[in-house]
Amino acid sequence: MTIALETQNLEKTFGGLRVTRDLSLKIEQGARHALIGPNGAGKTTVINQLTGVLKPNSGRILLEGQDITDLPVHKRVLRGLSRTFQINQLYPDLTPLETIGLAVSERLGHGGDWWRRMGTRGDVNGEIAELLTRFHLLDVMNEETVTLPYGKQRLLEIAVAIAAKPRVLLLDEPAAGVPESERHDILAVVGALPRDVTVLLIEHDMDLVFSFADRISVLVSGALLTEGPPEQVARDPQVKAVYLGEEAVNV
Amino acid sequence: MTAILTNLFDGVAYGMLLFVLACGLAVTLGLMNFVNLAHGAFAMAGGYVCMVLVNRMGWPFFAALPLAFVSSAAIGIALERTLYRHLYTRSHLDQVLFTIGLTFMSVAAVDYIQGSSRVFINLPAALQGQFDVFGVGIGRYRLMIIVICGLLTIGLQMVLAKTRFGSRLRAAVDDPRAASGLGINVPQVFAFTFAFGCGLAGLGGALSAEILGLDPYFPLKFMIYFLIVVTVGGSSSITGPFLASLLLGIGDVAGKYYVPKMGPFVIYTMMIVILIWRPNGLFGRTAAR
Amino acid sequence: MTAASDVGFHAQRQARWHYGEVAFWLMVLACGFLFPTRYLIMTDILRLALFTMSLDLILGYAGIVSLGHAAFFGVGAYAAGLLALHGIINEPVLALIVAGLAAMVLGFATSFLVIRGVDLTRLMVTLGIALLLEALAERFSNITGGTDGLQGIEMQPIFGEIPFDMFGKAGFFYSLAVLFVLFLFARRVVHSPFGLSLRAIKNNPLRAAAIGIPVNRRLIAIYTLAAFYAGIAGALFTQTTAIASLDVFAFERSADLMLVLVIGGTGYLYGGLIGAVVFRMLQELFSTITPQYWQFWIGLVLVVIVLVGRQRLHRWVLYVPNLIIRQVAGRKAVVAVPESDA
Amino acid sequence: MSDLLAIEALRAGYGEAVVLPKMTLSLAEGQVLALLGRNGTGKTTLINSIVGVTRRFSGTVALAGTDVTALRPDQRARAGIGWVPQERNIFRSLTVEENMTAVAQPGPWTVEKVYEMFPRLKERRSNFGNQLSGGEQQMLAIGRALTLNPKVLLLDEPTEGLAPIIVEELLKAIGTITRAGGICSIIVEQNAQKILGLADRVVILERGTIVHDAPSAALKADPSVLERHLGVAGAAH
Amino acid sequence: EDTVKVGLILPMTGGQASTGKQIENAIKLYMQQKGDTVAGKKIEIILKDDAAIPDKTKTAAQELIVNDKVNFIAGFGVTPAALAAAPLATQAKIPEVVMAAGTSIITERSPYIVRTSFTLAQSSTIIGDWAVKNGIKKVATLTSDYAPGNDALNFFKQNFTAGGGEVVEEVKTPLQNPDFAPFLQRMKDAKPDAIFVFVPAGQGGNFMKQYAERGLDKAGIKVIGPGDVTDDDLLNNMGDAVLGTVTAHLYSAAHPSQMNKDFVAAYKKAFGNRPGFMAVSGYDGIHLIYEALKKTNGDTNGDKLIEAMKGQKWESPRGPISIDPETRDIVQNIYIRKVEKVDGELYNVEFATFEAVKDLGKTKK
Ligand SMILES: Nc1ncnc2c1ncn2[C@@H]1O[C@H](COP(=O)(O)OP(=O)(O)OP(=O)(O)O)[C@@H](O)[C@H]1O
Ligand SMILES: Nc1ncnc2c1ncn2[C@@H]1O[C@H](COP(=O)(O)OP(=O)(O)OP(=O)(O)O)[C@@H](O)[C@H]1O
Ligand SMILES: [Mg+2]
Ligand SMILES: [Mg+2]
Repeated sequence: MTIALETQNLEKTFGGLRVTRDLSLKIEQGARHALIGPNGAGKTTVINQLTGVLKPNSGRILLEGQDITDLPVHKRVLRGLSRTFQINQLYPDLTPLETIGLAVSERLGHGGDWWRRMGTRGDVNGEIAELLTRFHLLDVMNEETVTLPYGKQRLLEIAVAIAAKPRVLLLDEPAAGVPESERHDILAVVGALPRDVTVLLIEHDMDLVFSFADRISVLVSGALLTEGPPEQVARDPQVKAVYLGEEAVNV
Repeated sequence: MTAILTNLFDGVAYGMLLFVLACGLAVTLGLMNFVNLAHGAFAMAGGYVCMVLVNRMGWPFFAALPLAFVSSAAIGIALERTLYRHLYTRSHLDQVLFTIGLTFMSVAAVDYIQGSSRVFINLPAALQGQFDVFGVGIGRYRLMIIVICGLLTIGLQMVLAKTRFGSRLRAAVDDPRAASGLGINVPQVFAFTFAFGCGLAGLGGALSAEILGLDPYFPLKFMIYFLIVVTVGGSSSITGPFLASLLLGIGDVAGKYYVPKMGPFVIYTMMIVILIWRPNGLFGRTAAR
Repeated sequence: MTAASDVGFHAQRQARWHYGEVAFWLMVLACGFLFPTRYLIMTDILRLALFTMSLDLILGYAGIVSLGHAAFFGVGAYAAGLLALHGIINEPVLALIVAGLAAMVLGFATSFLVIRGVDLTRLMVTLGIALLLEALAERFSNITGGTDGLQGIEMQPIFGEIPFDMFGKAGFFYSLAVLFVLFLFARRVVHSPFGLSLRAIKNNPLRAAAIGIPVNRRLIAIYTLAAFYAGIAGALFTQTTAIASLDVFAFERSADLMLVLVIGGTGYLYGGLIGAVVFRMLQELFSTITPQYWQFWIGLVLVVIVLVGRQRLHRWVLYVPNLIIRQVAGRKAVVAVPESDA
Repeated sequence: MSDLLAIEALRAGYGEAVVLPKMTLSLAEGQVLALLGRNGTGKTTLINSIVGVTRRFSGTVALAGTDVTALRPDQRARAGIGWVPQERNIFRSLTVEENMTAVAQPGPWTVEKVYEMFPRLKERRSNFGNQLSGGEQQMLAIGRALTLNPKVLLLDEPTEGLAPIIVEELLKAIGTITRAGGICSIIVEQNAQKILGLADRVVILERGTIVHDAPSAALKADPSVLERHLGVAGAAH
Repeated sequence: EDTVKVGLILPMTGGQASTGKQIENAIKLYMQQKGDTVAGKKIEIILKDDAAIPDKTKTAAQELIVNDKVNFIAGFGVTPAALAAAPLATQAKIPEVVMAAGTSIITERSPYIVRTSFTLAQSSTIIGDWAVKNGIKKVATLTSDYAPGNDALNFFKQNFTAGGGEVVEEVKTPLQNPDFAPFLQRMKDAKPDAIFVFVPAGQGGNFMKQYAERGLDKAGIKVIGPGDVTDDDLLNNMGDAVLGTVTAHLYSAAHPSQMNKDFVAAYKKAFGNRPGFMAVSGYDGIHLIYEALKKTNGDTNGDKLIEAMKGQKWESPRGPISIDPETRDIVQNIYIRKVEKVDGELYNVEFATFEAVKDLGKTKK
C-alpha cells in the first residue's frame, strides 16, 4: 500500500506549550482514518499544519511522497490536499453557486482568468451543477451564504472541500452542529467518495467514528498514544481512561 | 551630552503630548473598536473651553484643566446617548463617514463661534520658561505634561488591567450580545468608556494648546498623529500607545535636531517600518480581530 | 444537462447588462449636451468617479482599505505633467497611459507592504506612503516645482486633432471616454473568476486559501491594477486642468475619496460614480450658499446619511426609477444597489 | 409559587419572524429538563428568549416568582440566569480567567471550583479566548455560566465537541449541581440518548411548539416517541 | 448691464482660512464705507472658497468667468492659486487682482495680473540690510520649507551676507510642523546674535511661545524677520516674550496715520479684532478696482482696466502706495518695527521707514 500522507517528527509549540510532540503519522492511500483524542490534544493543530495554516517548528510533511512542508496553503490544495474547518469558514456574501464555482475554477486553473466571465465555461458549469445537486444545494444556490440554515452551511462547507477534487481530504468535526438524524447523511456523502481518496477524520461522536473509520489514531497531549483498527482502540484501557470513558462503545 | 539629554527630555515631553492626545482614541478605537475620527473635535472642545475660561473669564489654569476634561466628557456622553450608540454595530466605513461628518461640523462651528485665528491659553508664570538641571534645560510646561501623562498612564493601566471594568469592556466589545446575556450592562459600559475617552481628549486638547496652538482645524490637522500613535502602539492596551508615543516623540525630536532636512520623513518612515515589522502594532495582540 | 445550463445562466446573472445601467450611461452622456456651461464641474466629477472606482476595486472587491490612494493619483498627475511640460510625450492619450503605468509600477512596488496586516495597519501604511511621497515631491522641488507645483503645462491636442478648450468641452468628453473604457474593463474584470476570487478573499481569506486561491498574488494584482486606474485619474486631472501641485498627494484627497465611495456604496462599481456626483453637487451647493461654513452642512449630510442608513437611502432614491421602469418595461426591481462593505 | 422558572404564553422571534408562537413552560427547583427537537425548531430561540436576547412580542418570563419580562438581558443575568450559548461566544480578547472573572457573581461557584471541574482550563488560564481548542471553548462557556452562580442554568448543546469522557463527567456534574438545590437546568441536546439518563423531564419542540412533554423515564420506556419526533431510533446504533 | 462683478476667490476653509476671512472682511468694510456703486455701476462680489488648493482655484475662476461673467477675479491666498488662475485671466482678458500671495514671479505670469499685497523680497531684503547696519553679525535662520519660506531666506541671505553678516545655522522646518522644540534647540546651540524667522501666518504664535519657553530671549538672541511672524492678527496673544522682536513689514496696526487709526477702529468695530496685513491688502485691492472703474468711467474692458490700474497712487492705511506701471506690482514703504506694549496691548511699533520699495525680486533680475 502507498502512503498518501505522512508526518515525520512534527513539532509545534505555542509559546512554551508543546502542542504537537514528535508526531509521526502515516496514512495509507484510500484509508478512512480517524484522529481522536481529548480536548486540546492538538488535533486541529495537526490539521492546520498539514494544510499550511500553521508552520511546524520542525519536522516534515509528505504528501504522496513529496515534501510539502514549506508550500503555501493554496499550493497544497492544488496538489490534492483539501479540508473542512471545525467552525464553518465560508463566504458570507457569496452564494453557494459562486462559492463552489470558485473552487472548481481554481482547481481547473481558471481562477486567475480575469477576462472570461463566470459561467461561460461548460465544463465548470457542469461540475458545479453536479456538486450542488449532490449536496442538496441546488434550490438555494442563489442565496447568500449568511442567510442559509446551519445545516445547509455545513453541507456547503463539505461541498467546497470536495469541489477541490482532493486525493486527501481532512475533515475536522464535520458533524458538529448537525443533528443526529443528518449526521450519517454527511458521512454517507464522504463515504461515497472514490475508494482511492484518502480521508482523515476528526470527530468526538464515537458512533460516527466507529461506523466510519477503518483505522484510528489517538492523540494525547500532542503525541501519538496508540494507533490501530477500531476494535483494538476501543478496547484499549489507556484510551478508555483518557478519552472514551467507561460507557461501552458499540463497534 | 547635555544636548542629548535636552533632546531626550523634549522628545519625551513631545511623546507624552502625543500620548495624552491619542490615549482617548486608544480607548475608543483600541478598546471599543469604534473608529472615532471625531476624536480631535473633542480635544478641540476641551482646548477651547479651557481657553475661554482662562483667557476670557480669568480662571486659573489648573482649575480650568479639569473642566476641559469634564466638558468634553459631557459633550461625549450627550452625543453617545443620542447618536454614537446607534453606530457601534455598524461597519467601520459607516463609522468613518459619521465621525468625519461630525468633525466637519465641529470645525465649521468653532470657526463660526471663535473665528479662524489661532489662539493660545495664557499660562501662569510658574509654568513658563525653563530651569536648568546640570546644564540640561527643562521646560516647566513640558515637565508638567510629563508628570500628568505619567500619572494618567499609571491610572489607566491600573483601571484596565487590575479592575474588572477593563475586562468587562473588552467582553462587551468582543461580543455585545453574549456579554449582555451574561450580565454586563453593555450600553452603560460603552457610554462610560466613551465619555472617558472624550474627557481624555479634552484634557489633551487643553494641554496641547500651548505647544500646538488651537484653531478650528485642529481636529483635521492632528488626526493623522492620533492614528499613528494608536496604530503603531497596537490597539489592545494602553501601554502600547504609550510606548509608541514615546518612541515617536523621541524619534521625531532627535531626527529634527540632528538631521533637520529629514524632518517630515522621520515619523512616517518610523511608522511604516514598524507596521511592516509588526502589522498589529508594537503591542498588538496576536490574531487579527 | 439542464442543471448545468441553469448554473451557467445564474452565474452570469450579475455580469449581464441591466437596462438601468444603459440608462445611466446615456444619462451621463446626455449631461454633456444638456449643461454646456458646467463642463468643468462635470469633468471634475468624472475624474473623481474614476479615482473612486479605483478605490472600489481594492476596497469594495478585495477589502483592502486605503487612506493613501492619492499616492497613485499624484504620481499619475506629476507624470502626465512632466511628460507634457518637457515635451517628452505630447500626445495626451499616450501620455495618459504612460502616466498610468508609472503609478502602476509604484502600486506594484508598494503592494507588498500593504497586503500584510489588518485594516488599521493598511490604512496607516498607505497613508504613510502617500505622505512620504508628498514630502519627497516637496523636497525635489527642482523636478516638481515644490509648493508652487508644475508651472506652464500646456496640453497638445488629443490625437493631434482635438485641442483642449477653455470651457472644458474637450476635456469633458475626453474624460468621459476614458472613464467609460476603464469602466468596461473593470466591469469585465470583476465578473471574471478573478474578480469573484477577490470577493472570496475579502469575505474569508482563510477559506480562500483553502480552496487553492493564491491570496497574496491576487491582492497584489488588484492593487496594482487599482494603482493604474488611480494614476490615470491623476493624469486626467493634470491634462484637463494643466495643474500639478503638491496637494495631489494630500491626505484630504484620499479622505474625500473614501467619503465619496462610502456615500456611493462599495462593491458594485457604480458607487464611485454616484458618490462623486452626490458629493460634488453637495459641495458645490453648500459652498455657493456659504463659502465659509459649507463644511458644516456637508458634515451634517454625512451624519444624516449614516444615521438614516445608506441602504434605506438607496432604496428611497431608487424607488421612483424602479417604479417607472417597472411600469414601462414590466420587469421586477431593475436597479438594485448591492451593499457589501468591509 | 414553587416554580423557579415560569414562561407564560411567550411569543418571540427575530425581527418580524415569530419562531415561538406561544410558549408556556415552567420548571421547578432541582429539575433537569432536556430540550430536544430537530434543527431549526426553536430550541435555541427558546433559550435565548429566556436570556432576553430575542425579540419578544408578548408573554412573560418569571424567575423565582418575580416577573423579569421587563428586564434587560444583563439584569436578568444578574437576577440568576446562567447561559451557555450554542456558539459558545467566548470573549476572544480576554484570557480564560478573565472570561470568567468579567461576569462572575458571588456565590459557591468560583473560578477555582471551575478549574477543579475542568483542569484543562486551569492549564490554559492565560490563553486568550481565540487561542483555545473547540472543546476548551465549550468548557469555558460552561464554566463561565457557572461563575454567574445562576438559579437557572441554560445549556445550549453543551456536549458538542467534547470528548466522551468529559461529556460523561459534565452531565454527572450538572445533575449533582442541579439537585444540590436552589437551581434548575435546561439542556438542549441533539443526541437524546446521551441525556435521557440525566434528565428528569423531556420536552420536544416542533416548529416552536411543544409537541411532547413527559418524564424521561416514560421516553426510555417508549422509544417510538423519539422515533416519531426526532426521526431517530431511541436505541443506540 | 449696470453691475460690475468681482469674482473673489479666497481660502475660506482649511489652514489658510484666516487669510481669506481678513480679506473678505476688509472688502466688506470698504464697500460699507464707500458704497457699492462706482461710476454708475453697482459692484457685486461673488465669493468662492478654494481652500488654497490650486485646482479648485482654477475651477472656481473658470466658472466665474464662463458662467458668472465676472469682470475681475481677485483674492488668491497662496502663490499656486494665483498662478493657476493666471492663464485664464490672459485668455479671458480680465484683470486678476492678487490680494495675498507674495511670490515675485506672479505678476510676470500674465499681463492682466496686478498685486496689492507685497512680495517677500520686499521685506526680507530690507531686514537683511537693517540687520547688518544694526550690529547683528551672526544670524541663524529658521524658515518654513516651501517656496515663500525659501524666497524669504534667499533674499535675506543675499543682502545680509553682502553687507558682511554671517549665517551660522540654517534650518528649514516642515510646513506642517507642530513642535519647534528641536529646531529652536539647534538655534540656541548655535549662539547667534539673532534668528531670522519666516513661518506661515498662524504658526508665528507657536514659534514665539516656544522661543520664549526655551529662554532664547534671555540668552540675548533676538528675533528678526519679515513681519509674518508677528502678524497683528495674533500678536496680542503671544505673551511678553515677543517684546523687542524686530521685523520689516508693510503694515502695522499701529501705523501712526489718521487714516490707519480710522481703519483699525472701523475694522475692530465691525469684526471684533485687529486687522492684519492681509486685511489691508484686501482693502487696497478693492480700492484699486474702484479707482480703475472710476478712471475708465465704468468701462469694463479688461485692457482698459489694467491700463487704468497701472501707475495708480494712493494713500492706504499702511502709508503711501502705488502700482508700478511696468510690473503691475505694488510699490510701498517697508517699515522696521519693534514689538512694544502700547496701552497694555502688544503692537509692532514702526521706527524706521524704507520708502517706495519695489519688488526687489524682479528688479534685480
Ligand atoms: N494560538 C494559540 N496560542 C496558544 N495556544 C494555542 C493556540 N491555539 C491552540 N492552542 C492550544 O493548543 C492546544 C491544542 O489545540 P487544538 O485546537 O489543536 O486541540 P484539538 O485537539 O483540536 O481539541 P478539540 O477537540 O477541543 O477541538 C489547546 O490546548 C489550545 O489551547
Ligand atoms: N437571528 C435570526 N434571525 C432570524 N431568524 C432566525 C435567527 N436565528 C434563528 N432563526 C430562525 O429561527 C428558527 C429557529 O432557530 P433555532 O436556532 O432556535 O433552532 P434550533 O432548534 O436551536 O436549531 P439547531 O438544532 O440547529 O440549533 C429557524 O427557522 C431559524 O432559521
Ligand atoms: Mg479541534
Ligand atoms: Mg440551536
